[in-house]
Amino acid sequence: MDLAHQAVLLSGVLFAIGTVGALVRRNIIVILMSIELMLNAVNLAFVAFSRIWAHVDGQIFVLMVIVVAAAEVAVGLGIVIALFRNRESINVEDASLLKW
Amino acid sequence: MIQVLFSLFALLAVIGALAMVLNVRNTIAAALSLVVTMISLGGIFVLLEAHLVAVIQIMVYAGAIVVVFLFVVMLLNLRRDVFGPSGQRLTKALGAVAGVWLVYRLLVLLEGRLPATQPLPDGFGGYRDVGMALFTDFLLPFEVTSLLLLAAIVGAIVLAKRRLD
Amino acid sequence: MDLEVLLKTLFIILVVVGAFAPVITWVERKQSAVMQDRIGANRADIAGITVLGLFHPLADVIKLLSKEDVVPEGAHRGMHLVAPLVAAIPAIIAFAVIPYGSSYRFGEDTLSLVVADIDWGLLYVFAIGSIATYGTVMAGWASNNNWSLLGALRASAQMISYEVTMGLSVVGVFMVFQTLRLTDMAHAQDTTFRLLGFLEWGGLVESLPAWLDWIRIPKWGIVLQPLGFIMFLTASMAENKRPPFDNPEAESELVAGYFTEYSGMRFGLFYMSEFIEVVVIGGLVTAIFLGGWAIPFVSQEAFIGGLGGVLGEGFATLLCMVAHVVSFFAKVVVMIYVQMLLRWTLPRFRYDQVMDLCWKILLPLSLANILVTGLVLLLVEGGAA
Amino acid sequence: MVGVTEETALLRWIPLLPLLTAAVHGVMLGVLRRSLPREGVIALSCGSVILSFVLSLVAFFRLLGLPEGGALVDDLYTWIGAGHFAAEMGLRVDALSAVMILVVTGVGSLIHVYSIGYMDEDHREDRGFQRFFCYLNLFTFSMLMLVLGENLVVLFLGWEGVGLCSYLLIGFWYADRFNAYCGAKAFIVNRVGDFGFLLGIFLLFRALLEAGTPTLSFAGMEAAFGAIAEQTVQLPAWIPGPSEWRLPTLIGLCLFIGACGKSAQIPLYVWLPDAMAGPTPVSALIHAATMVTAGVYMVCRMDFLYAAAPGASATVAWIGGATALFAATIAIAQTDIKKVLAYSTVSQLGYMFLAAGSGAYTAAMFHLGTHAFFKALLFLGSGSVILACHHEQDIRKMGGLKERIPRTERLFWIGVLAISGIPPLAGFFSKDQILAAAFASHLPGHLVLYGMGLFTAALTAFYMGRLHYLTFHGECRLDPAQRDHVHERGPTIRVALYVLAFFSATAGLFGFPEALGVPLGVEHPHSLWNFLAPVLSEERHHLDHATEYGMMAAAVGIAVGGLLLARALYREPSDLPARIAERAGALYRLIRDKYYVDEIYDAVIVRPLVFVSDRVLYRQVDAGLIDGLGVNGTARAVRLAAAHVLRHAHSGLAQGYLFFLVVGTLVILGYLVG
Repeated sequence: MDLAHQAVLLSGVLFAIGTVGALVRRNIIVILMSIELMLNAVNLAFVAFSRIWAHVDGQIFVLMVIVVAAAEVAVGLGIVIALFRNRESINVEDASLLKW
Repeated sequence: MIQVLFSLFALLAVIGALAMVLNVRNTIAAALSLVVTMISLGGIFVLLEAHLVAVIQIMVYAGAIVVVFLFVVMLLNLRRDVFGPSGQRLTKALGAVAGVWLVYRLLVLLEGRLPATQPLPDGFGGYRDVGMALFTDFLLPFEVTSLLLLAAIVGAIVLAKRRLD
Repeated sequence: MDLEVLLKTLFIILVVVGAFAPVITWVERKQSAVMQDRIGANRADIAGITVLGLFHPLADVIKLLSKEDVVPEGAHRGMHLVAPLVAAIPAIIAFAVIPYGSSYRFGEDTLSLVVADIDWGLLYVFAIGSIATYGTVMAGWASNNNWSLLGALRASAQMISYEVTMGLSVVGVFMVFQTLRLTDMAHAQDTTFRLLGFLEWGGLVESLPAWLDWIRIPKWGIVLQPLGFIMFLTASMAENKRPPFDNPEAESELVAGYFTEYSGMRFGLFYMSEFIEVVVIGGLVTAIFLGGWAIPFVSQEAFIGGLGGVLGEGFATLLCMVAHVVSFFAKVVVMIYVQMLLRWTLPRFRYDQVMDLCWKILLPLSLANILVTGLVLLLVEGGAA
Repeated sequence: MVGVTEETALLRWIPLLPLLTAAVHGVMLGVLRRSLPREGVIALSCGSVILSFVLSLVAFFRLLGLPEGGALVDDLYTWIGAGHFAAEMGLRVDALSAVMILVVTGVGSLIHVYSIGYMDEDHREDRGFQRFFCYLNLFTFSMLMLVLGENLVVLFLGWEGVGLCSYLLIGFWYADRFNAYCGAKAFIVNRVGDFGFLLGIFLLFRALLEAGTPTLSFAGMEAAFGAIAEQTVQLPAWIPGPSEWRLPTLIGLCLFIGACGKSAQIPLYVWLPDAMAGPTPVSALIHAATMVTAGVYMVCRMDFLYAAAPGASATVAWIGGATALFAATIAIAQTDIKKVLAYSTVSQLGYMFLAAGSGAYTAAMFHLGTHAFFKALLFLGSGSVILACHHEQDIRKMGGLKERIPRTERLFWIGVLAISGIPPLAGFFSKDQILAAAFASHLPGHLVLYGMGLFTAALTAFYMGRLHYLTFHGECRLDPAQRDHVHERGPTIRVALYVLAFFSATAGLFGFPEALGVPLGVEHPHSLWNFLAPVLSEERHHLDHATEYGMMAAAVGIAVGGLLLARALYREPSDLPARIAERAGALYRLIRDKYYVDEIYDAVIVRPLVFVSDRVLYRQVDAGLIDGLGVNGTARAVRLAAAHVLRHAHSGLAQGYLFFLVVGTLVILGYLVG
């Protein structure tokens, strides 16, 4: 079973781990990190398929995903800071109020 | 040789990911284990002939994104991650089940359905190759993502700034 | 093959870690003494012999090794222990891609004096540099201490910021040399070009008189990208968190910043890694901007071709190799000296000044540099570059 | 409409220029909320209209250059395309529309110029000046589209456009509720007509579609019309009247309903007198010269249809004749200077329909043209009078203005003579030909029609004379305060008057009748006829010259008689008219109050309608059913559902949502994997 195929499976595993993390952890920062993990899994899948098809487009998509991830982190952490400023907490369940 | 390296990196990646998710005491440690995952993924990318992407992966994810995470954790001075996983047993259990099931389905799905790997053109995945594609076929997405970044920067500033005046 | 790599690696480690770093510590002291009109380090002696205090590095090593290695109360032990390694290792392995000599043919097989000659060498350096951040961050966080934490905060912010400008400031060089492979860069710089060629290109004169062709200058990065050179040097020094950019360890504010809680050899590792990075920076700048191993006005072919007739091919090549290595390290020494000079000349910036310098001056400048370079390349179409 | 056609991009600019300026004004007023300086407005609006007049002239001469029956066409793009139906956005200039665009842009630009002076006070009040010219340009555009359209749909576009503009302009001084009301009235009455018009179009298209030639372009229709000329349609039983109809008749009638609306014929004329609430230039341009003649134009345009539908033609003629007489009688007793002119317009339009109905399309077009000139002249004259008297419109309060505004008086008098049909002024020729046509036509009771026409001519002369004498002669009845300030207004006003007066005097020569021309040694003197003949499917009546002379003599004599009578009654102030009114008693009151038509409509149609729509449609159906049950009911249902069910899903816990997300993903994935 060649490398790329293993990579696809690995990406599946990582994605699942990220999903579980995002589902069960309450620390917003960790949740964000789990989402990053999921994105990374996706990147891995992209790269693996680009290897399988010997086509570079997949890697372009990885770059796009990375950009999106960077943006997401910037905004997400901005929100975290704002939240912490108001709630003194980064527990996602303290942010369950739908209005301020 | 390559197979060995791959297995090693894969192992590291999974371990790092698990450590990140399961570490309920120390956010910094979680972030650092995420870094492990990132770097080993970078290694895997190299093994998959995606050199540029590998470097970018390490530079951006390991070098910037996770550092920002650490930065925020330190800024908020969260000594200890005082709360464990979600108190809602249901969510937790379902989440775990969902994850396992997802993996299982994926394995079933992929098992023997992936096409054979094509032979590579030389220079594949190098910065020339990728750059050429990025700035010709994908120019518009590229520009659009730049806009996205700009928006994100502004948003982050607006959110994190104490007073807007 | 593997043996060759091993030897090269050993050579580098010996030269950099074994020779340069200790000497630099000595140089630093000596130079500060000179600049501050003191006598400086001259006490360490073996049987009364003090060779300008050259024994001090030795003394330091012994002292550091023999000191107790303290892990403070409430610290995160594992991280605290690992941090110095994380800081030091990238600094060393960054050297893997820096060529300290050209590639030489001895009969059948060729020897190229670089550990890992990878296509994306410069990117590799940046990647490694970005990882180096973690050492400081871990250290600052792990040692349960507010000064350390603040130091780590500053360090992480500063390093991330300067990462960006450092990368952008060399893009111009990529564009000029059309490569990211450091060996290719060095080769590309192993020539000269006519100083007044632009007249011809500009159509000001039909063709230059032959005697003017002799007015040539080496085609080095510093000549083609002067602004890039300055910015890269600045950014990399800031990356290295050494004065005048040493806010993360500002003695007057944060005791010793992120390694306040360190002692013994772990402190030594931080200390070492800084000096190693000084060397790395020197090597990088040399390879990118100062023609690497190239000897001005005497290209490799000229050298071997010239001496080959007299001494025989093989010996000439050997000689050439030695000369190249020497010229490389000579340039590195110069760059190290320049850094020292700056380090002892300039006062420490305020933290906000550091950030302003990065985001408000260097970043726009580097972008402008890229733009101008691109325009010139379009105009000249590789004529002058 | 057979003959060579020449493709030219020139035409599109004729309507486009006014549209563009209108758009500029619209943007300025609606978006930027600031108005151009007065000079800018003038330059833009008048400039554009005058320019398109020049372009029309160019088009006209290029048309003359073409062989007989030729046409200029300009196909822009397919405006509507649906199944078999396709409406080209196409313009076409043949002889007929050439006459129209000349009238529209010519008179139009004159009135634009006139308005500069007339609307002078408005340019400081809420950007009224620019607003006025915006509407005016928009109207010019719509009118041009109406006459240039190469198919019924484009014509209908213009048709609606002019209706809208007339509404806007009647209610221009909307601050006064009455004006706004009048505008609304005009609009609604027109809607009634338009409904019939649309029905006509639909019927026509359906028939043509069944005939296998789905088109609405005039050329195409005329070509294909023969196929459906003999068809009959079966009306559903619940419609009163015979259920078996000849198709052309039915279509003709439907279209004519629309014409009645636009051109103020019985029974839909009621809006036109009220339309006088608008500024006088508007009354001159829209409600005398151009828009109200759209119906006539349309009938002439569809001549092939009416030629094939004698029943419809007869209706047209009779309604025209009846309207002419009816309106003339009302005009006798009106005291508002503009009302008199309004009713006279209605009756003149009646003349045109009388001509068109009796198959004399040329005569109709001819009268349309001449009427445009002298009626515009009269309106603008009255406008200058009104200005002079500071917006006093009641002729009983005027009088003796001759000394104070002599120029206006003289020009106005020309208009009066022209409309009364005193040779050699324009009105004489056109009216004479209409009467001749009515006399010679084969319609049932055409002699009666002729008589009505003749009598109307007498009435026309009489009330116009009455109007003139009451206004300008006798001693001044204005209150002393105003009396001294009466004076002529600026040059822009006078210029327009002079030009119009000139044409009112001379336009008749375009239609110089054979009977007079041949003796003078002119072969085919009737230039308009020669021009239009190839376009219009009109068979020429041939009366021997003797009868024609006789009729002319009768017409002139009766006109002079009317004028003299008016002179006798109203030149010098006397109580004679009052006594006559006394004697006439009920009859007088009847015509003074316009036969109570408005009141009757109000009682029979308006009130029941209002009642039903308010009590039933609004309160029950709309408020109760649609709003109550439909809108609020839905909202309430959703709210209940949300409050009791969805609330639990909306926990605010991000991870809860994420959980649903994942579950959804898994479901889809499971489905895909199978």
